[in-house]
Amino acid sequence: MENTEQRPVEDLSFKEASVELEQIVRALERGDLELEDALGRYARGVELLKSLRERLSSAEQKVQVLMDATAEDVAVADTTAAPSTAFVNE
Amino acid sequence: MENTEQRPVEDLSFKEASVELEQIVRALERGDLELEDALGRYARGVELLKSLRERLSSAEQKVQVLMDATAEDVAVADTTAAPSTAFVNE
Amino acid sequence: MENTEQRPVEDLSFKEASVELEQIVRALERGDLELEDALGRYARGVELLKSLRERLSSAEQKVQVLMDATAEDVAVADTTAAPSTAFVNE
Amino acid sequence: MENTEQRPVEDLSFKEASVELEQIVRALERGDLELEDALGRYARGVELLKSLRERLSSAEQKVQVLMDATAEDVAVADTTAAPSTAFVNE
Amino acid sequence: MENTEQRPVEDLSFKEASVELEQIVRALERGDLELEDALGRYARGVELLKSLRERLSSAEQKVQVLMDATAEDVAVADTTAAPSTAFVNE
Amino acid sequence: MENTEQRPVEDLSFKEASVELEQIVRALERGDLELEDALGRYARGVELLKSLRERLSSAEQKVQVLMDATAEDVAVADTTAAPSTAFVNE
Amino acid sequence: MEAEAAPISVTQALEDAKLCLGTLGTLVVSGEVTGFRGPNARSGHCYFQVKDDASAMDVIVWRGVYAKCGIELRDGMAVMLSGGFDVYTGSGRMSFIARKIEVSGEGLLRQQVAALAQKLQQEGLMDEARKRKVPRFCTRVAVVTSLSGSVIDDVKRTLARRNPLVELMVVGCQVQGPGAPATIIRALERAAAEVPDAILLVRGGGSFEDLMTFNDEALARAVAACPVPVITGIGHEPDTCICDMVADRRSSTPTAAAESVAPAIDELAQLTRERQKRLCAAMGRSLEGEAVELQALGERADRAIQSELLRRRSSVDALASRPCLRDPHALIDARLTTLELTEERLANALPRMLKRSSDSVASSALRLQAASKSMFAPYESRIGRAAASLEALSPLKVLGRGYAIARDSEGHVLSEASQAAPGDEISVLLGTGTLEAKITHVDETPIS
Repeated sequence: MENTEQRPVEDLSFKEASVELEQIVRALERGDLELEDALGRYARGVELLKSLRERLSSAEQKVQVLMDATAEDVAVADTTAAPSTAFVNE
Repeated sequence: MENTEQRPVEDLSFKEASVELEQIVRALERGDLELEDALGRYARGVELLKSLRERLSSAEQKVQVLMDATAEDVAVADTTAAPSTAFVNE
Repeated sequence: MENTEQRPVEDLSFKEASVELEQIVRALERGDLELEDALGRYARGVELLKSLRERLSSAEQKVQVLMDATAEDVAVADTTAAPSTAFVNE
Repeated sequence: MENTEQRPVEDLSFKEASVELEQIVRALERGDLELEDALGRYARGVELLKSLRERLSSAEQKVQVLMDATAEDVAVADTTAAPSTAFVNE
Repeated sequence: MENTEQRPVEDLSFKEASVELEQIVRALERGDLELEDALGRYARGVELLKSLRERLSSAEQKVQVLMDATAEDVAVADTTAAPSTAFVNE
Repeated sequence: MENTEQRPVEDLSFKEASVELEQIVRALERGDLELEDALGRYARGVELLKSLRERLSSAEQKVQVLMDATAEDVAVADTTAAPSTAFVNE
Repeated sequence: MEAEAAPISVTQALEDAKLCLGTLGTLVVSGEVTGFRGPNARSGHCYFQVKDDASAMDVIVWRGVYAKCGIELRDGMAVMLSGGFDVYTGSGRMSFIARKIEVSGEGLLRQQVAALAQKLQQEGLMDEARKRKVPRFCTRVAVVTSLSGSVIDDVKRTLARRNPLVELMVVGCQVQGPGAPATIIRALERAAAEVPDAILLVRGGGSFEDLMTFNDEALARAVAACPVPVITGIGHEPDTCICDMVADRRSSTPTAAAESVAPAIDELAQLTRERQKRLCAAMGRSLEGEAVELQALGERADRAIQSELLRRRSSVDALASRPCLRDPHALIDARLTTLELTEERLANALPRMLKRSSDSVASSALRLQAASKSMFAPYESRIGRAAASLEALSPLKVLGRGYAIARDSEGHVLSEASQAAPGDEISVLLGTGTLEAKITHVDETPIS
């Protein structure tokens, strides 16, 4: 267990977290860890997973908000530009 | 995400905005971005898109106004130049 | 768009205006302009076109007037030339 | 249009006016003039043409008078057939 | 038109006037004159014609008896010349 | 018997404890130990075994707790992200 | 004496006659010409007869002689022929061969005139080339003639009628008599001094002798030398005198001479009218030509300006019809289409990425879960194995079979009796339970 380099999960990027999680999973799957290490990693893995999930969820919400906003824009644009809807709707 | 060089959308020309949007889309399509970066870019992309749409819509209106004016001119020209319609209509 | 060198349309000769319009059309047809530039040029083009048409119409009317006057002259000359005894007494 | 050297039409001799008219016609036929120039020249040409026609018309009247006189003479001579006293008695 | 050598018509003999008229007619008939020259010559021709016609219509014979040194003839001449004294005195 | 190096069982890692137990078993299997030594090792072995079993059991409980927490997370995520389940569930 | 001469041949006889005629020498014979038919067309010799009231004879004039004599023979002419007889042996015909011919009487006068004429002709005075051209229209004309008589009046009347424009100057002179040539010569000089267009030298008809004045050599030379063209009108046809021959023009009568100096006035009037017509026609043509040219120029100008306008209009229309001007929406539409495609790509890109991430997280979660289940297995099996071995190898196991372990008070296992002394307290570990005991006896003797 390389505790020395463990950074707080919230400091990791999504990708870093993903990568670390993958490494943890593989290490666990290999099954050659010290029990304490395995436990620690597992706990870290759970933490990472949780963080990743939260981030994803939050990202999805953001995207949804942006997409909804875009859709609204288009709708607004459609009504104001009434005479020339021909290509707006294309 | 190169935040340092991000200029306000309204300062960009239509082409610059288009080019940036295209770059964002391609980066997103490559799928190798950090989630956070991707989100940031996506938001930027949405902003750019909105700006571009507004500009196009505004351009459309301007063009329509000019075209209407031109059509009127022609109409006016036709009636006043009655005696020599031969070449006016050509 | 080279705004700096744009002269008022009424200051241009017919040929200059034609040439500029031709350049605008070519630039627009190349399609690599900034939207803002394209719009500006289109507006300029519409203005030039309008001016050119007005000038042509005006020119045509002038020419027609001159031609009509010439035709009248000839007609008048024909009728007045009938009796010419004045000279006999010389 | 070389306005500077334009002399009043009435100051031109018939030949000068003819030559100028011919030059105008050739310039117009070459078709490389500015519209404004072409119009100006055409107007000048019409003016020249009118002047030339008037001069011709006036000259024709003079000739016509003499021709009429000739016709009368001949008629008189024919009736008084006698040698050549006709002139003597006049 | 060689104005410099134009003599007043009344100074010309009938024959000179006749000859000049013929020259004028021939020049005009050649048809290679400038209109103004032609008109000038024509005017001169008209003047000559007028003079010739006047002379033709009012012609009276002039007779002059030249005295010879031989005195004996003189006496004879005086008596025999009676019928034509009218002219002699002119 | 290297009593000198005997560390308290609770200071040993799971692996160290395992290894020591392993060694004790082998030493006992050789059967050349003094009874007293054999007895001592055996006692140590029993102690180690107990510790190992306790640790394993404790670890399993911990993991179970973590696993349960993870499952809960997923459940929670599912309900809040309802509108965009499409990809989350994939 | 010779009653009977010997016969001779005809040839001989004619030879003899010829000789005899030759002895007659030159004869001068006077007579009247008859049967003259002019010189022979082929030979140029003349064959005719001369006769008097009673006789006639054949005459031959050789060509050369006739040419030299300067006389035009004709029937009835009185002539003097010098020559002699000759016989033509071919026919025996006798002819008079004239070697010289002279005219006698008036004929003599005529001959003298003819000789003068010939002389003057030889001098070239009658050459056409020398003669001056008389203007067709002489406006000033001097008349040299007698002031008495009707001739001058005829001339005046003729010109007054024909062309009163002709100015007449009259110079009187004598036209007959011995002094006449001199007065005429003076009159000619006087007239020439006025420098008229022509001089009319005229006289009425008269006898040959009357007209002899005009055959005077001095006068003829004066006429020829006159600086002004001289027109003669002397006598009536067919009289011809020397003056007529040397004059620049000869008219048969004074009236004809007068008429010849100027065209009739109605001819002039006609000419003038014609010139007037020609003048008008030429000027008219000239004007018409100019008018046609002007018309053409005007039409060219009209055509040129119209085609110019048309050209420009069509070029402007062509520009106006270019799609980018006609349909500027296209400018925007193209961009809009691109933008919408981009938008779609943008909308799709992030969810795809999120899905990938989400998939990967989910898979990690599954694997982690799986790991959580399997991760303890190796530990459990290891512990299990160790536990089993330990159990089997427990040194306490022999105690069950009756073995016991004795320890001193300090817990040390006693393996030799000597290690304990009586009185020491020891504990004895049995298969089940422990015995606390006190040494009562120490037997150090080995069992075996």
